[in-house]
Amino acid sequence: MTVIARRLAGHLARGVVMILVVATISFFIVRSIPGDPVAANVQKLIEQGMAPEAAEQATRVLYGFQPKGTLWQQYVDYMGGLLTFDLGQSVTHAGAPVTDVLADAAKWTVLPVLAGTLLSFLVGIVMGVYAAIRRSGKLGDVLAISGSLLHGVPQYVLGLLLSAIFATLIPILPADGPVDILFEPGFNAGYIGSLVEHAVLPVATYALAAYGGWILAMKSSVVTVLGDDFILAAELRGMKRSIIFRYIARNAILPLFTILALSLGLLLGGAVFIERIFNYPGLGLLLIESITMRDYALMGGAFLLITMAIIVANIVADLFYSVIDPRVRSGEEVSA
Amino acid sequence: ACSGGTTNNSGGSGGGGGLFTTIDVARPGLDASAPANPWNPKGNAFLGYNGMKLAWVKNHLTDPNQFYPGVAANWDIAADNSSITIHVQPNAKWSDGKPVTAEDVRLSIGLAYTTGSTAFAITPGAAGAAAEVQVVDDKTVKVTQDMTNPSAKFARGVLDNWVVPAHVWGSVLPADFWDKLKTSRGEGEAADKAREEILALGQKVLAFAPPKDVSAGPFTLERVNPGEALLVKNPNFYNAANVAPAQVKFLNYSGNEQIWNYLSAGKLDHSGFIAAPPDVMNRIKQAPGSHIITGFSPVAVGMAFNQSKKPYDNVHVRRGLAYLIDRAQVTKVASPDGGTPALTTSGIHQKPAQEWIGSELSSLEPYNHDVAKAEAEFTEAGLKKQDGKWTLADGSPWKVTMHAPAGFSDWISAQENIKSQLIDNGVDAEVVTVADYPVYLEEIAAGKYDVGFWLMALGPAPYDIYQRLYGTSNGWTNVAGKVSHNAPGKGGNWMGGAEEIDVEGVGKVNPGELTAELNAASAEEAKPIMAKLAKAANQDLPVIQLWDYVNTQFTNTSRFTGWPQNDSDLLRLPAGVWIQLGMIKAKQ
Amino acid sequence: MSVLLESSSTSAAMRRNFWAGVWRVMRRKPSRLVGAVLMAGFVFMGAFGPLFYPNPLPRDVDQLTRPPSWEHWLGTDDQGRDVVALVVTGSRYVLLAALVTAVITVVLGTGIGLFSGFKRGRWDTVLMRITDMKLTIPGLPLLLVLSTVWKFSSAVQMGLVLGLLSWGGVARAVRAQTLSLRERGFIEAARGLGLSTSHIVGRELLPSMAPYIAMNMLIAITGGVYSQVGLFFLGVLPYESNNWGQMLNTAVFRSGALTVPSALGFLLGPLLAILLLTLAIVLVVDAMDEIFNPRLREE
Amino acid sequence: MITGTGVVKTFKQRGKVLGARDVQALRGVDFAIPKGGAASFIGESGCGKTTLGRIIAGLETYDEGEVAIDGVAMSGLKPKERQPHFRKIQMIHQDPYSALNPTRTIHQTLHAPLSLRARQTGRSRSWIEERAAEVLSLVGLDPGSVLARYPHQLSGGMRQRVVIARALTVDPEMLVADEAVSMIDVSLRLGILALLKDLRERLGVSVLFITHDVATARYIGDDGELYVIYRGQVVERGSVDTVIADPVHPYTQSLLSAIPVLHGLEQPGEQPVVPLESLDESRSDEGCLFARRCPFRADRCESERPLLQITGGVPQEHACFHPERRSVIARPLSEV
Amino acid sequence: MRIDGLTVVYKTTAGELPAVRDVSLTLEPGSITGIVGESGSGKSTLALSLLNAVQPPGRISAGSVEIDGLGDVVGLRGEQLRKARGKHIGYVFQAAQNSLNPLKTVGKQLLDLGRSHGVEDLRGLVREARELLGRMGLDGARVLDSHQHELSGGMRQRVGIMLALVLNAHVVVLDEPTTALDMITQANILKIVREVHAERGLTTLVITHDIGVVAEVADRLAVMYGGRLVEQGPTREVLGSPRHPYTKGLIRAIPRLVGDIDEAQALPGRPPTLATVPKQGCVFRERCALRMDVCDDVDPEAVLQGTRTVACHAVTVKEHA
Ligand SMILES: Nc1ncnc2c1ncn2[C@@H]1O[C@H](COP(=O)(O)OP(=O)(O)OP(=O)(O)O)[C@@H](O)[C@H]1O
Ligand SMILES: Nc1ncnc2c1ncn2[C@@H]1O[C@H](COP(=O)(O)OP(=O)(O)OP(=O)(O)O)[C@@H](O)[C@H]1O
Ligand SMILES: [Mg+2]
Ligand SMILES: [Mg+2]
Repeated sequence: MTVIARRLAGHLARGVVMILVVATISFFIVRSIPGDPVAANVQKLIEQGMAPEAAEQATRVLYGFQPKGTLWQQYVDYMGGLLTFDLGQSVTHAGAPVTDVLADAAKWTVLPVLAGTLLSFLVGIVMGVYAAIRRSGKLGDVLAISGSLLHGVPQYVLGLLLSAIFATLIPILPADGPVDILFEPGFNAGYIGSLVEHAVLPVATYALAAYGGWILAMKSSVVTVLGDDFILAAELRGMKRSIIFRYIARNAILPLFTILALSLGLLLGGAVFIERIFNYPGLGLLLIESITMRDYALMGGAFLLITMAIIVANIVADLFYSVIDPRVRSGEEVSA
Repeated sequence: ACSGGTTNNSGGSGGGGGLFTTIDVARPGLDASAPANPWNPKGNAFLGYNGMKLAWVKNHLTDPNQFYPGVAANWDIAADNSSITIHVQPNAKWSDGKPVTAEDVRLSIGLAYTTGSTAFAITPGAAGAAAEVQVVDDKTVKVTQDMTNPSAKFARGVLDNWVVPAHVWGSVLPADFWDKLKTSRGEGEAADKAREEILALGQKVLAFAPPKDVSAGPFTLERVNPGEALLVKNPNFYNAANVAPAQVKFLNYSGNEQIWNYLSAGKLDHSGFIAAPPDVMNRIKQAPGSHIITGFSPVAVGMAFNQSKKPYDNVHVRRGLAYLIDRAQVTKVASPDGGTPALTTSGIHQKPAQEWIGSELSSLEPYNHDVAKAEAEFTEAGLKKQDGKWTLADGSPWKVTMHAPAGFSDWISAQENIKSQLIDNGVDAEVVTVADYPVYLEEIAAGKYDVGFWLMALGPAPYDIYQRLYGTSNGWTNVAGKVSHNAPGKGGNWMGGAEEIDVEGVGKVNPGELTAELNAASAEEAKPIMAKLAKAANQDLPVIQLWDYVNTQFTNTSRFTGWPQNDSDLLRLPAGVWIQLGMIKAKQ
Repeated sequence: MSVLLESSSTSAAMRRNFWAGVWRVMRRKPSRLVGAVLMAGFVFMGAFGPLFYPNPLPRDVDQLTRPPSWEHWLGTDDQGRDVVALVVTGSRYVLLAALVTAVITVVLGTGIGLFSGFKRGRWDTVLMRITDMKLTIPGLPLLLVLSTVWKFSSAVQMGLVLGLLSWGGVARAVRAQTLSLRERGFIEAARGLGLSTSHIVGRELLPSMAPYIAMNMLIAITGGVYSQVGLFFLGVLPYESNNWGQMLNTAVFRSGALTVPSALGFLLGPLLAILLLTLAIVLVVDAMDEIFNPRLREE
Repeated sequence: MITGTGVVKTFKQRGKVLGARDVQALRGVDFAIPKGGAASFIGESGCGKTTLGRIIAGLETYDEGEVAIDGVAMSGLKPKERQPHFRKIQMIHQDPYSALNPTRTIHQTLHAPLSLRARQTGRSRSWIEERAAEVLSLVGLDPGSVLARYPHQLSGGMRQRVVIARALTVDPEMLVADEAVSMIDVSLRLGILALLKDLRERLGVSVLFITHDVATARYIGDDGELYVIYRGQVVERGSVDTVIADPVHPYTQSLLSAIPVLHGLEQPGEQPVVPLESLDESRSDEGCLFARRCPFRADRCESERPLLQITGGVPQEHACFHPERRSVIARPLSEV
Repeated sequence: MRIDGLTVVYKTTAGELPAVRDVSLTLEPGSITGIVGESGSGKSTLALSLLNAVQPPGRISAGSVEIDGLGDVVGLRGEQLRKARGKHIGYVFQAAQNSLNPLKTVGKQLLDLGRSHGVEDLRGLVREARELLGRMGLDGARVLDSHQHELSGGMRQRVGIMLALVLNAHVVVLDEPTTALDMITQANILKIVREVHAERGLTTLVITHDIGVVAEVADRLAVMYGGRLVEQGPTREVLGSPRHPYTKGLIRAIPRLVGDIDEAQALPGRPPTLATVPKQGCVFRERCALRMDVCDDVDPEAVLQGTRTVACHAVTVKEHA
C-alpha cells in the first residue's frame, strides 16, 4: 500500500504543478486576445438604435465586473481565486460563477463520453481479440485495416457522416440537441426516451471514433500475450479453454485500462466537434461559445477544467494500474 | 425548479389556452441561473411576455414616436417635444396582485438611469435626455426633456423603458438616489463622483435577482431549465381576457441548424428572423401549418470604403465598383430570403425611402450593373488596364481587400461573390475575415481595412439612418448638440470622406451637419434634408448599398391564429406584444 | 583492391535491391498498392491540382448548393461552384499546411527525443517534464484558445503552429527508442571505438529509427490535416475561400447540409477527401514497417 | 596495463525519491591485468562481473577507488581525455545480435572506425579497405563474402567474429569479452575461444574474460588469472589452473562442484561442496558475505568480513577465515 | 512412450520445411532420457509434438507418439487431448521463468489447473503441491501465495516442475530446464529432477543443448542434429565412446576443466537452419570428416547397434566391414 501512496503523492504533486502551469498559460493567452469587448458592445448597442452616450454607459455597467488592476495584480487574483475554486464570473452568462456554468455543461459532456467510450471499449475489445486470433486471415486484415481507418479518421468526419446519413438522408434519428424540446423535463418516459434517442448519434460517434483505437490496441496486446510463454504453458498443462481465455483477456486488457482512463480525459477535450455537430450543450460547445463571445473567464475556466480532467485521468489510470497489477503493487518497475 | 407537472396542450383560461412554443432569436443559450431581471443581458425577462415596457415602439417607417400601449395606456407629448405625460393602464396589476402605480414607473426610470438609457442618460450633454421626472398622481408621470440638446426621439427614449415593481426592486436604489442624480447633472468633482456612484449602482441593478418573478405582463416566469424557460399566464394582466396561451415555452438552442430543424418539424409556434438557405426555407414552408411572414427590417448593408486609402479616395473608383458589382447576384447568393437587392444607394432602406424622399428617389443614379460604365469610371479615375488586369495609376497592383467578421456567413458569402465578380472583370480581390464582430468593429474603426461591410439605414429615426454614413465613423461628432469634424484617422473617422460635398443640383453641403439637424427635426422638416443627404450619398458613394434586409418571421398556424400580416409594423416587435395586444387566438 | 571495387559496386546493387524489396513488400498485399497510388494521387493533387482550373472557379448562380448531378459529380457549393473542383483546388492549402506540420513535428520531436535520450541526465529530466506537460495539455482546446490570439494567415503559418503544438508524442517515442537503442551493444560499441557523436546519432541511431520516423511523419501529416480542417470547420479561423474545412463549415452552418439533403454533396466532398487520405496513409504505414526492415523486405 | 584499487560501484534506483534501494554492485575490488596478460572473472549471476568489465572498458563510471590505464589514473581526467585511453580497451558483447547495427552492412560497420583512424593517421582510402579485409581475415572470415552482407545474413558465430573484427580495427591493447560465447552454439563456441586465445598470442592483446562457465576461463591461457567474484567482492584470486585445481574458498568450491559431471568421461570430485540455498532476500551485509550460505561457517564469519589475502599456506589470494583445499572438480576417467 | 517416425513441418515462404524428421525413440518406463542438440536442431519442436502441441505454422505431418494407457497422442483432439496434457504428460517449459501468469498467485493457478482437470479435492491438491514444493526445498505455503515476480528464477523453475507433477503425470518432459539459471541453481534443480524422478517412478525426457546437463541426469542420451536423431544409447556409453561423427565432434568441442585444452576442437562449419538443412541425404555431411558419396543422396537410416542406434553411413559401413 505504501507504494501506491507514494505514487499517489508523486502524481498529486506533479498534477498541482501542471494545473498551475496550465492556469498561468490560459491566463496569459486569454489576456492577450485582441478585441475590446467594451468598445464592441458600444457599437452593437448603437446599431440597435441606442444613443451613443447611453450605449457607452450601458456597456460600462454591463462590463463593470471586468478585470481591474495591473496584469500582475489580475494574475495574483486569478491564482488566488483558483485556490477556492473561484474561476471568476462569466460575462455571457450574466455574471454567473464560471464554476456553476461549467458544472452545468459538464453533464452533457461526461455522460455521452462515458457511454460512448465504454461501448466502444467493450465492442473494440471483443473485436480486437477476434482480430488477434484471425490475424493472418482475410477477416483479421479487414478488421485491422478498418480499425486503423476508424482510428485515423477524425471525430468530426464520423460525426458529420453519421449525422448526414441518419439525420438527413434517412431521417430516423435526431441530431438537433440533447432532447426533444416539447417534452416536459423530469422523470417521465417521453423525456427520458427523447434523451436517449438524441444521445444515439453522439454516443455512436464517440464510440465509432474510439472503437478503431481499441481494436488496434487490443489486437496488439492480445498478440503480445498470445506470444507469452505462460499461455502456451497453460495450454500444455491442459488448462480449460475458458480459463486460458481468461488469462489472455486479463493480461491483455490490463494495459488497456490505462488507456481507457486517459482517453476518457482526452475525450472531454475532444468533445468540441461532436458537441458542435450535434448541438450538445456540453463543455466543448461552451468553450467555442466562450471563445466567440470573448468570455475570458469562461474560456480560461473551460480550458482549465478540460486539462484538469486529463490530469485526474492520468492519476486515476496510474493508481488503477497499481491496484490491479501485482507487479506495480509491490513496487517493481513495469514498463507499460 | 423541476416539478412543473403541466403537460402539453393542457387547457388554460382566457382566449382558448394551450402551450405556445417559441425561441428568443437574440439569445442562444438560455441560462437557468440568470435572474428574471430585464437589464441583465442573460436575464430571464422576455420582452413582451414577462418583461414590460412603458410602451412598444412601432418602428414606423418615418415617425419614431409611434407606439403600441404597454404599461402606459396612453401619453401626451408636448408639441415641441419638451415633455411627455404618461398615463399608466388604469387596471394594471402586478402578478402578485398589487396595482401598477406611477411610483413603479418612477423607480424604473431611476433604475434606467443607472444602467444607461437613451432618455435617461447621465452623460452631460447627451441628446434627448430627460431633465425631470414628476409623479403627477397615482397613475400619471410627467417627464420633461433637457432642451439644451433636444431630440425628436425624446418620447421614444422615455417610453422605450422597462417597468418593474417598486415593492420588489425598491431596495436596489438608495434613499438619496434622486439627490445624487441631481448632483450628477452639475459640473465639477461632486458631479463626477455622483456619476461614478450611479454607474456602480448599475452593476447592482444588473445583478439583482428578484426572489420571484413579479410581472405586469401577460405571463410570469415559472421556471427555467437548461433546455427551456416556462412562463405561465398572469391572470392579473390588464388584458388577460384576450391572452390566448396558458403557457409559453422559450426553447434553448445553440445553433441555427437546430432552429431549422425545429421549424421544419413544426415544433415552434413562432420564431423571429433567422437566416436559412433556400432549401431549408422550402423545407420549413412544407411543414404542416408553417407560415412565413415578411416585413420591413430597418437595416441595410453596404460596402464601405476607407477613403484615406488609395484608390478609394477617388469617387470614380467607388462609382466604378458600384457599376461593376451586380447587386442582384450578390443578394441571390448571400441573402436570398433575408434581403432584397438595393435599388440604388440612397442611405435609406428602400421601403421608407419612398416616404422620405418621394419622387427624388427615381432621379438618383441606380448604378445598374454595367461593365462599360465601370471601365469608363476606372479610366477616369486614372486606373490602368494591363493584360486584362486593372492596376493603380502608377502601375502598381490593385487588390480589393474586403473584410468581414468571422461567423457573418451572409457577408462572407457576399464578399466571396463580389470577389469572383471583380476578378472576372480584371479587378483582383480577396476576402479576409477577422476573429469576430468586436474585433472587426475595433479594427475597422482604427482604419485598418480598405473595404468592409457596414450596417446602415438603421431606421426609423432619420438621424439614426444617416449617422451611419455621416456620423462618428465619417468624422462628425455630435456632443451636446454641437457638431464638430475630426480629420480622417482621428476620433474614429475611418471612412475619411470629404467634409463638404458639392452635390449636383444642391450645391455644397456638409452632410454631417445636415445629419445632426435631423436629430431635432420633425418629420416634415426632415424630408428635404433627407433628400439632400440621399443625393449626396448617391453621388459621393461613401458606401455602396448592397441589399436591404427583410424581416422574416416564422409562424405556425396549427395551434394559434391571428398572426400579423406581411409588412405589419408589429413584425418589428416581439410576439409577446402580439399576444398581449390580444391578437393571437388559439385555433378552435 | 578487389574489395574496393566490390564495395562500390555493392552499394549500387544494394540500392537496386532496396527498390526490388520495396516492390516485393508492396506486391505482397494489393491493398498497399492502392495506398501508394492514392498517396501519389494526393501529392499530385496538391502540387498540380489548382493548375487544371481557372481562377476564380467558374460559378453558376442558378445552381447554388445543388445535389450531385452528371454535370457536377458532388454538386455545387453556395456560390454555385463545382464541389469536385473545390476539393481539388482546396487540397493545396490543406496538404501544404499538413506537410509543414509534419516536418516541424518530426524534426522537433526527433531532435528533442534524440537529444534527451542520448544526453540523459538533467537535460533529459527537464525536457521530458516539459514534454509530459505538453502532452497533458489537450491539443484541440489549446488550439481553439490559441486561434483567438494567433493570426493563421497562411498555410505555412498554420502548419508552423500545428507543428509547434504536436511534437510531444514523437519526442517521447523517439526518446524511448533512443534509450532502448542505447542499451543495444552497437551503440555502446561505437562509443567504445571512439566514433563521434554525430556519427552515432546520424549513422547509427537515426537509420535505425527511420521507419519509425517515417511512420510518424505520415501520421503527423494526417494529424495536420485533421486539426486544420477541424478548426476551419468550427469556424474559429479566418476565412479561406478554398479549403476543405471551410467547405465543411459553410456546408453545415450556412447551407444546412445536415438539415436538407441538397447540400450533402457539398459536405461529402471534403469528407471523402479526408477519408481517402486517411485510407492512403493507413495502407502506406502498413507497408512501411516491412519496407524499412531489411529482413522483412527480403523475404 | 590496467589496474584497479578499491573500485566501488553503487547503483542508485533512479526516480524513486522515497524507499530507494541502492544496489551495491561492487564493494571494493582490486585488479591488475598486465600488458599482454589475461584474466577472467567468474561468479554467479548478478555478482558484478559485467559491471566490473564495463568499468574496465570505460563504459561505466565508478563511485570510489581508482582505475589506472598504463599508470594514468582515470578519475582525474575529463571524459574527453579518458577516451583515448579507454579506446585501447574494447568490449566484446555477450549478444552478437545486438552488438551489430542491423541496418548497416558489415562493410559500413567496419568502415566507420577505420576511416576515423585513417583520418587521425593520415592514411588513404585504400588503406581502409585493405584493413577491413585484413581484420576480417584475422578473425577467420572471408572478406569477399561477408563485407556486403547485413548482420542478419550471418550466423551467430560469424557475427561474433565480426564483432571481434570491429574491435580490432582500432588496434586495441585489451579485449573484454563478456560472456562472449554463451549465446553461441556449442559446436562453434570453441572456435571463438580459440580465436581469442590466438589473438592474444599473435597480437599480444590482453584478454579479460567474463564468464560463468569456469572451463572456458582456461582458454585465456595458463598464465592468466582467475578472479572469483561474489556479491561485488573478489573472494578468490590466483592463476587459472591453481584455482580450478585447488580452490580454497568455499564459494569457489561450490561453484566448481556445481559443474555437471560428464558421466562416462569423468567421475565426480571427491569432496563436492553443495552450498545451501541462496536465501538472498535477507541480504545481510554483516560479516562474511558468503557466511549465510557457507556450509563451513563459524561464529567469526557472521561478525567479521575476511579480506582478500594470502594465508593458510596456499598460493592464491582468498577471502576466507578457513581456507582449505578440497578436491571438488570432476576428473577424467582416464586419469583415475 | 514410443515415438515412431515423427515428422514435424513448419510452413514458411519456401514451403513446408521439416524441423523434426522421421524421429523414432522409445522412452523406457522409469528412465530418464536426455535429448541434446544445438539451437534450431528441433528439440523444442519434438518436445511439443509429444503433447501434440506444435504451434502453427507448424504441424505434425507424419508419425505417432504412443503413450501407455493413452494411445497415440497425435490422434487426440479437443477435450481428450487437453485432458491428457497435465494429467498424463507433465511439461516443464523452456524458460520456465515465464511459464506463470504474472497476474495470479501460484496458488490460484494451481486451483485453475485442478478445476481444469476436474479435481474434486482441491484441498488435497494444494496439500500435495505444498508437499512437492517442500520436497524441492521451498516453503510451500509462501510460494503458493506469491506472484511470479516475487520468485527467483530457480524457484519459478521448481514451481514449473511442481505444476507438471501435481496431477500425478507419469511422463514428464523438461525442455531446457536449467537454461538461464546460474550454475549453483542448475545443480540444485538437476538434483531435484533426479530425486523426484526416482521417488515417483516417472518416465522423464530432458531436452537441452548442454551435454553436461544430460550427462548429469540422464540414463539414456539421444543426439539431435538438423531435425534428425543421429545417435542414441545409454549416456555413459555414448559419452564414453561416441560413434556418430557429430556426437564425437560435439563432445570434443566441450571445454573441460582438466586436461590439455588443445585437445578440445570446434566442429568446422556451422549448424544448419531450417532453410539450409539438406533436403535429401545426410543432414550432417557438410561438416562431416567421414563424408562419402552416398551421404549426398541417401538419408542414413537409424541402425540399432547393440544398445545404441546410430544414423550414419560411415559407421554402418565400418560395422559391416
Ligand atoms: N544499470 C544498472 N542499474 C541498476 N542496477 C544494476 C545496473 N547494472 C547492474 N545492476 C545490478 O548490479 C548487480 C551486478 O550486476 P552485473 O550485471 O554486473 O552482474 P553479472 O555478474 O554480470 O551477472 P550476469 O551473470 O547475470 O550477467 C546486479 O545486482 C544488478 O542487478
Ligand atoms: N513458428 C515457426 N515458424 C517457422 N519455423 C520455426 C518455427 N518455430 C521453430 N521453427 C524452426 O524450426 C527449427 C527447430 O526449432 P526448435 O525451436 O524446435 O529448435 P530448438 O532445438 O528447440 O532450438 P533452441 O535450442 O534454440 O530452443 C528451427 O530451425 C526453427 O527456426
Ligand atoms: Mg553479466
Ligand atoms: Mg528450444
